[in-house]
Amino acid sequence: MTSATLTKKDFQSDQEVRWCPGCGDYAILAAMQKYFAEKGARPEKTVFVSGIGCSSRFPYYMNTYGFHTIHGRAPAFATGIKATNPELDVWIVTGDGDGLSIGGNHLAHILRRNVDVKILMFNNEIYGLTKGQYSPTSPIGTRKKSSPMGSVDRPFNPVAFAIGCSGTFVARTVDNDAKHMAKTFAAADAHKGTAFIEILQNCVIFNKDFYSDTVAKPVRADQTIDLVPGEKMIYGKDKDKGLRVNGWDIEPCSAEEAGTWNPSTDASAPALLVSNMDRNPGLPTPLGVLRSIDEPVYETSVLQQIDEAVAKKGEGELEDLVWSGETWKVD
Amino acid sequence: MTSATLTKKDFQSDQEVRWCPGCGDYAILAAMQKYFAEKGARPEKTVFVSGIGCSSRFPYYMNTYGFHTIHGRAPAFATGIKATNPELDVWIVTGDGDGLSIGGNHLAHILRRNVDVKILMFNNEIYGLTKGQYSPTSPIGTRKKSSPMGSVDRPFNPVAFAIGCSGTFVARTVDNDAKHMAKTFAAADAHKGTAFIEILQNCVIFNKDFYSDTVAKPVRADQTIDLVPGEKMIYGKDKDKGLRVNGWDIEPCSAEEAGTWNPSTDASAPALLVSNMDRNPGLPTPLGVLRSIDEPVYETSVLQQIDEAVAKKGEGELEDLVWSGETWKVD
Amino acid sequence: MTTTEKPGAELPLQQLDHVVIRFAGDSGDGMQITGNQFTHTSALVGNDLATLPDFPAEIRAPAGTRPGVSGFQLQFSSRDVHTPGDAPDVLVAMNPAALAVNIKDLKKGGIVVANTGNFKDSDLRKAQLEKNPLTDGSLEGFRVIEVDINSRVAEALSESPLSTKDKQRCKNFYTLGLMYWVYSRPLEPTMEWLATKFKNKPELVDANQKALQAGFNAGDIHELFQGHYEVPKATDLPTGTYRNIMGNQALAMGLVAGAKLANLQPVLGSYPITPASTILESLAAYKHYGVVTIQAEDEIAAICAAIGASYAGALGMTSTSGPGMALKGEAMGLAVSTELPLVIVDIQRAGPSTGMPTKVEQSDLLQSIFGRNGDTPMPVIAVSSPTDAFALAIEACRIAVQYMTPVILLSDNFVANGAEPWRLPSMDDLKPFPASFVSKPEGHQTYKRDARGSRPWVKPGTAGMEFRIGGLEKDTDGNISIDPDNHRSMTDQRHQKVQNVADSIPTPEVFGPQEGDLLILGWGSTGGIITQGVQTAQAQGHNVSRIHLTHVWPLPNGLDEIFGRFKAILIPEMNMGQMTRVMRSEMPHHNFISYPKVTGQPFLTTEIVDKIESLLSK
Amino acid sequence: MTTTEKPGAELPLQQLDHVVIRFAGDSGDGMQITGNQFTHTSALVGNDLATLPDFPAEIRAPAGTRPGVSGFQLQFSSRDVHTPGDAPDVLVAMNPAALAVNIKDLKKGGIVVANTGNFKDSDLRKAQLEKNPLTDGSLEGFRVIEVDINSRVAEALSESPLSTKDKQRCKNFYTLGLMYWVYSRPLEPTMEWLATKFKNKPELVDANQKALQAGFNAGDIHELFQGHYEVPKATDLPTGTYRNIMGNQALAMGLVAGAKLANLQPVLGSYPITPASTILESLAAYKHYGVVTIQAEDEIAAICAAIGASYAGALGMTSTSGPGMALKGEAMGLAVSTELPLVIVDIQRAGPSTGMPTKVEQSDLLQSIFGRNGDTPMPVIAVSSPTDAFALAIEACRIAVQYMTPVILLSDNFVANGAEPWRLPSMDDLKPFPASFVSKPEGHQTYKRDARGSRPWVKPGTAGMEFRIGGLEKDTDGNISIDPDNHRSMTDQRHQKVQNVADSIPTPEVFGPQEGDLLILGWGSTGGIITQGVQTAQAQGHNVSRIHLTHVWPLPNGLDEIFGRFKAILIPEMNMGQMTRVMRSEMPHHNFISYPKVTGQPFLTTEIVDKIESLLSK
Ligand SMILES: Cc1ncc(C[n+]2csc(CCOP(=O)(O)OP(=O)(O)O)c2C)c(N)n1
Ligand SMILES: Cc1ncc(C[n+]2csc(CCOP(=O)(O)OP(=O)(O)O)c2C)c(N)n1
Ligand code: SF4
Ligand code: SF4
Ligand SMILES: [Mg+2]
Ligand SMILES: [Mg+2]
Repeated sequence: MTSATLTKKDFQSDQEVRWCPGCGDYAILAAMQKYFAEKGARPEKTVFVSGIGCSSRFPYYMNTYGFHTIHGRAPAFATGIKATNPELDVWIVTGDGDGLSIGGNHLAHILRRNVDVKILMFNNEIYGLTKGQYSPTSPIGTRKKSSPMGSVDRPFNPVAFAIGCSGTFVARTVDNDAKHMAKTFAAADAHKGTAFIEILQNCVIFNKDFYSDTVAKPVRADQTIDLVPGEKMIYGKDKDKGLRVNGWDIEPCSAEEAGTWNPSTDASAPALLVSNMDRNPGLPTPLGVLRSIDEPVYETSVLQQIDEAVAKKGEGELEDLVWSGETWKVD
Repeated sequence: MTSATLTKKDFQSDQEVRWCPGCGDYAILAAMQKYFAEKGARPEKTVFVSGIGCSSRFPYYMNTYGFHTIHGRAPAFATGIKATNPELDVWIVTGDGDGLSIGGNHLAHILRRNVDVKILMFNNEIYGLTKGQYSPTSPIGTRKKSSPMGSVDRPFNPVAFAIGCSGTFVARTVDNDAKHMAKTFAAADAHKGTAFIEILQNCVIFNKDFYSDTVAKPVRADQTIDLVPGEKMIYGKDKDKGLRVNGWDIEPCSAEEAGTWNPSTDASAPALLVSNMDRNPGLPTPLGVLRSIDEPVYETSVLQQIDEAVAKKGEGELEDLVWSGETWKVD
Repeated sequence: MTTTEKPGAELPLQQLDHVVIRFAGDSGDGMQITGNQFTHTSALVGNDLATLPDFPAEIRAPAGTRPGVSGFQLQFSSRDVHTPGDAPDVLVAMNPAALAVNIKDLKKGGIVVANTGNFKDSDLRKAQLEKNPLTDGSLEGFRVIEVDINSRVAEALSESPLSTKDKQRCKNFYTLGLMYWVYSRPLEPTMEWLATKFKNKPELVDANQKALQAGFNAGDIHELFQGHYEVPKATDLPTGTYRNIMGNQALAMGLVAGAKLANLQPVLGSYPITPASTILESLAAYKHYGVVTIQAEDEIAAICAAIGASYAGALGMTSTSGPGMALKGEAMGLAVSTELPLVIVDIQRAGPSTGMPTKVEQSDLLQSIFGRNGDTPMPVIAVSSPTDAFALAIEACRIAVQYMTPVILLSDNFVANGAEPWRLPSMDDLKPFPASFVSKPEGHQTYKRDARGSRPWVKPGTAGMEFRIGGLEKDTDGNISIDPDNHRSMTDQRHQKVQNVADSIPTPEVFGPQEGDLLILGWGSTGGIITQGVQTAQAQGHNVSRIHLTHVWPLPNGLDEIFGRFKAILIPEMNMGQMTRVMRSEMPHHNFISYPKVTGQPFLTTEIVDKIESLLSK
Repeated sequence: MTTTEKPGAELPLQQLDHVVIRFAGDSGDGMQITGNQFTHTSALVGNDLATLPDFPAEIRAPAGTRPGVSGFQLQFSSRDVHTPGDAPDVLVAMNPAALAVNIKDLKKGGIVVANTGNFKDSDLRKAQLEKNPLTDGSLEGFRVIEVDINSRVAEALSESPLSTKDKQRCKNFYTLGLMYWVYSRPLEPTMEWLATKFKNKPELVDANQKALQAGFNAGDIHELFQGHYEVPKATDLPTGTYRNIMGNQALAMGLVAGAKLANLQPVLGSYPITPASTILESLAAYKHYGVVTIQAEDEIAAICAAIGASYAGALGMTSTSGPGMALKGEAMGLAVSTELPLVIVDIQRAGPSTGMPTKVEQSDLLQSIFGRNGDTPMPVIAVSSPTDAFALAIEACRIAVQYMTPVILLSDNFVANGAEPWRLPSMDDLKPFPASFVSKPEGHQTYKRDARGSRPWVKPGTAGMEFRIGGLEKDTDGNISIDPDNHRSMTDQRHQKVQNVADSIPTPEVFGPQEGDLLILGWGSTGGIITQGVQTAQAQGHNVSRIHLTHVWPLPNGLDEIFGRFKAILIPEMNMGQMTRVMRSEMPHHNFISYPKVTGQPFLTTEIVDKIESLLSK
């Protein structure tokens, strides 16, 4: 294979895309295909792994290798794939149900193990594929088919969850901002280890515009902040609002007084602090890179031990395997 | 039943205790039985629920109701029990394997739902019952039966995990300090909602004295800090060391300069900050109450909706159930 | 307002015994509403009927495409009806995609009603059709009625203040009106339904009613049809009050009723999955009946929460489909070992793995009976029709409570989404089976058995009865035991208890000759089709009988004797022969013939009839 | 140093054909080491043998208690041996608890060697004994040899620098020496083993060797025994090089060998569980063979990681026991649907639920064959003995790779922890079955089948072959399909592929008369006992034959014809009759008799013999 430059189109598979018209998934798919063309990815080196859900249909539409597995378990499959062939560029696509409901544990464990995969969680705060039950990210009081009087379960905050699992890279973006998605994909891609990206995604059928108060285009500039490592924490249409730390807390301030964002501190507390800003009326919803640290990568260590063992004991041969232990002869 | 005062002995079941001689579990059991007597608990109102593991044998030894279920699922059983009868005082006993390996997701979900149960996780950083494989809390490099060249999986920090799951009460104590255990049990008990307590526990057979550098008696005073809500963050044999916040960080200081501990701030970041202190050489291992906030309790809301529905529609009768919808007659 | 008095008096009126009609259109075309209205009206005029919606697999496929087609089939009849019918007599196709997807099922010589307004080139392209099927001769052999419904609706609503788009949304009522004319149905029920449905939007009431009436009038005026039909009211229906009900709806109501009859609170732990989610959703709306629904994080948590509920003294329940069942095996074992009541509902769909979630299969039978580690017996019962689901949900509760055991209640996609008229039971038909809790320590042992082999139930909270249970083997006192004889004895006792359930159920009836060459054995949702098929074959003079199994594990008593009276027993089932395997292993000395169908679609009556003919002619 | 030249020359020396000996003591008494040394030495003198350790269920129960008793049984023989023996001829009891727990198994007239040093009142209390069994007459009918091993060891080591406590830890070698004398074994192998084992602690080497020698000498000097015995070397053993091996160890080696023979990297995903954990542990030590072990967060993640590995081009494997198997069902379905190779190892233990984790049962058979949603066929093979585990692990890999299918490899507690001498295969015995990967797009289809019915395997990373797979039904190209005919066809193809495996395996041999009244059918670990039982019954003149099934699904070809030659087929199995059920459902016309045993313990040879006698005398 020559490494001829591929275009966005080269990453489109021959499968008809079957999401609902208007679904946010289309924008994410387009952004991803574009990003893959731009980064000069090789389709044959790439594997998209997913669970079950509308979001998890994603791999069918990428002209790369793809594995549409079972509900919630994509991280486990991906771990097996990476431990077998670390050369593969593995991307997991999951939903708030797939990844945080049935699959929460596998997500937690891949995050702590720091397997070198990129995880995209499409968070639409709903179970789309099963036609609209509330999900573990739906706010309390969500009235849907299975919660006619409103849901009573406190939701997870996906990024806070990932931070609690000692995730090494945690970010958030939104389906209506192609540029921000591209930038976030690139940052995740550059990270060596598990990169977790929450993508706020509009399910036009069952949870239309759930994000209208925060990341919807008309309000986005004033209601969110894009956290960029090493840059000042400034936001607002006119870039006139700032954030700074005060003791245990984060607080609004003027743009001039704004602190500098560092997602790579020793402790993960700052990441959690900003990730929980949504809960707080006066503060913006955080987008961008919330956490980014370097830690040993799981499959690298796995293979290193094999190399070490081979170096020490020699490559094991079938004959040595059988002819081991204390033996005796019968003649 | 009269509410005659019961003694510690009244909480001892007739079952022979079968942990290894010297196991830390004995001390926890004794502390619990003592605490139950002191708090004036009623055995018939109490249910101990557990999964599988050495730790999970606990319910057999308490003269209360007990359910030794299957591996990792105790929180799910407990949720069913509380949703049925919120009057029962439900305690979950789990291990680092039961609760964070196979059972991580159920633990995460009970924490976010805030079911009113008390969870004791005996963390011995090992799978005891299956004879000594490394666990999800074992540090990288742990050499055990299934990791002859050292484990390569980054561990979870149980309290950080609980905080990331937006747990409403998170604490830590240790099996070798009966007083501290009693105090921590009482604080958890007073909390309305899910209370998670990590108990560092010595597995004398497979992971003897893994905590010798931190919470072992000889070093405990200098290597740990007992975080008490509203009190100064002071520690050391001579109470001469302090901690205080500085920007995104926590740092050592003199006792005089020490800050005041507040586990009930709006954001959970301070809890995470202190929970990650172990990673940091100059800082003590945190014990005590790391997080404590008031949030709606799951089963309370569940039952409230039932009450509301009954108030609005009247108590559903079998007859109404069947004779509903659009009907017609055939004569 | 109404002109339904003498519908189409000028055109010939023909009497029919039964009709199968299928409405098909785009997901957005409102075909489910159309079908339901036709059903409702037909029920009111006294027909017996059965319905089956056919949803697209996608949530909303692009408009006009084949995957976006939504269908609704119903059979209405002047006699007792057991299935939504094999091949439709009439296909209403709102666009080319709907026509393309459904035409292969239409009866030879059947009627196609096509909305030509949607057969433009762009529509054909969306449906991936190169030629127009209305003109390319491919519909030869059918009677094609072309109506430009789009234009007709626009005309009819020219005075309406609605936007053009909103006017077009009344198309389905125009179509319904047209079909009402063809089958001589009254308009009133739908007129009333519209009035209530849109009571706050009078312009919508008006427009839709106008469209309905216009469609009805069109039959007459435009002489689209050479004649029209009447399906007289069924006279063999038992008297009583009826309502129309879908399978999962009936099943959910049955669970609430079952718990009531057991005098227990129903607590459902469930995780959404097609086609079981509607059980969770239905039960969530029954809060005023004291129903607790826990939407759990996965299927394992769901069943564990349900077991926890039963442990605490409620009636625990869980509902799922095949992949979810596969996850619950370990926890089912705990329920068997601890002997707690539990109802496990499995709405089967086509496998293996994710398979075809919206298609039907009965392939979880062996998983239900055997899919657990250890010797772990559990009763299994299977629903045959939407209304049967109510009765069997109660039966599952009865067995669970009386025998202190988990029970599996099998249903499937076909029953779950199908509907039929339900003759409402009177309160006297519903026999209570109240649970009893032990509160006296004297003579109590955790696993002491009663005459049924069932153990006593103690509710935590009861003073003096504190006990510990779990999944380790235990002795009669409930203490952990690894004694070899104890394990043998407990294994036997668990086995025997489940076998004892057979003593509480009737031997199933043989319909038709009581002995002979051929007996057709049905279980689950093949029941209705087998009934229809055997009745047809009998009418054609074939000597054939049928029997239906409600309890598939343990098998009812008396089967051996019954089977002995027949030379062969044919078992049609929507899997590779799972029930046949069970029967052979239980009663190897009988001649069971397997008749598998694994297309994701129910049997057709003709397939049963043909099979009978071929077997009897051998 | 050695005095083994003329062991106990003064006392009568009697020849025996075989001996069963059981060492029993406290967990801390070193009984496993004692047993292993006896085994090793016996193997070196040329006996055939089989062993079975019996670990306590608790990690460390309090010293001296019954739950704390640890045992090790071995049978050594001058002939081919198939089991560790029924009832021991000799019981070595290091304390009262060990005596109390084990005495019921001892052969009538058997020898008890009791360490009186541990029969103090406090010891009796710990063992919950009210009277001293050595004096209360309860041992009547046995030959009791009392030795105060504690004192004798103290005497023998009076000069040693070790602490009193450490000296007492040499008791097991004193005991071993004593038994070496009784059965005329050489001391050298153990002497050497001690020298290597403690090479950095010469004082331990010295003390243990002294204790061993003292025990040996005691036999003679103290005239404890009326005589001693010799079990001549087995002459019917095939020549070759041997080693002693445990079941799980052999199984792990077989998995590595199987992957090598397939030219694939072995990747194990596993979660610890008794009695399967030692497979994970063994494989973790084979890193220099390229083995990757992933200790997953649970059994589901374990199998999913293994499937992921196979997807990426390795040979995925997973190992567990019953409760873990119950959790893997859904993922197995995905492996069936995507048709990827996978080896699933189930070391069975007694169920249901957590059951009795340290006890044996074969009760996961039906779960293995049927425990998944949908029609989801999968080959199942079962290990009969520790050495068989090596061969069958390779066979599982072969089937998985050649048929692109998950394969279940069943073993159990009895095989897993048992040991026997293994005649090491030569490299020529191990036939390679290299996997091939497709890398050319021409003519390639994802589910195009070869003569075996197997599909091509593409390794991600291969340019131009990018494809998507998943658990939804698909067509031959791998595209999602809900077409009815396609589903029928794919279901048939999956079924047929698994059936095809039968063509690659030999028809099992019938041992004994080739026709007759009774055939005993064994599968899994009942194999050895059935062999021994049938040989015994044959020697007693009974006309009985036996057959052993290695492949339990699909069944090998030719069985029907074989069964037709026998009036009855008896199936002894450690469950409630699961294989009998399978056989009846497959071949209902034969006369299968179920012989279940569900005590958590293996069959005894006598139970087989008695059953044969009772059936043949009918
Ligand atoms: C074992 C199992 N349980 C349940 C389901 C049903 N199911 C499919 S997708 C889904 C939830 C999807 O939600 P999410 O991950 O948020 O995806 P979305 O459709 O919203 O993109 C569920 C419950 C399943 N396929 N398998
Ligand atoms: C489904 C299932 N998988 C695996 C096991 C085996 N198992 C029992 S306990 C355990 C781990 C226990 O570790 P932990 O929870 O830390 O308890 P500890 O023994 O250390 O107190 C495992 C893997 C099981 N019983 N069930
Ligand atoms: S249901 Fe929602 S998430 Fe799913 S495809 Fe439709 S719009 Fe998108
Ligand atoms: S193995 Fe460890 S945790 Fe288990 S009982 Fe023994 S000392 Fe305690
Ligand atoms: Mg979602
Ligand atoms: Mg542990």
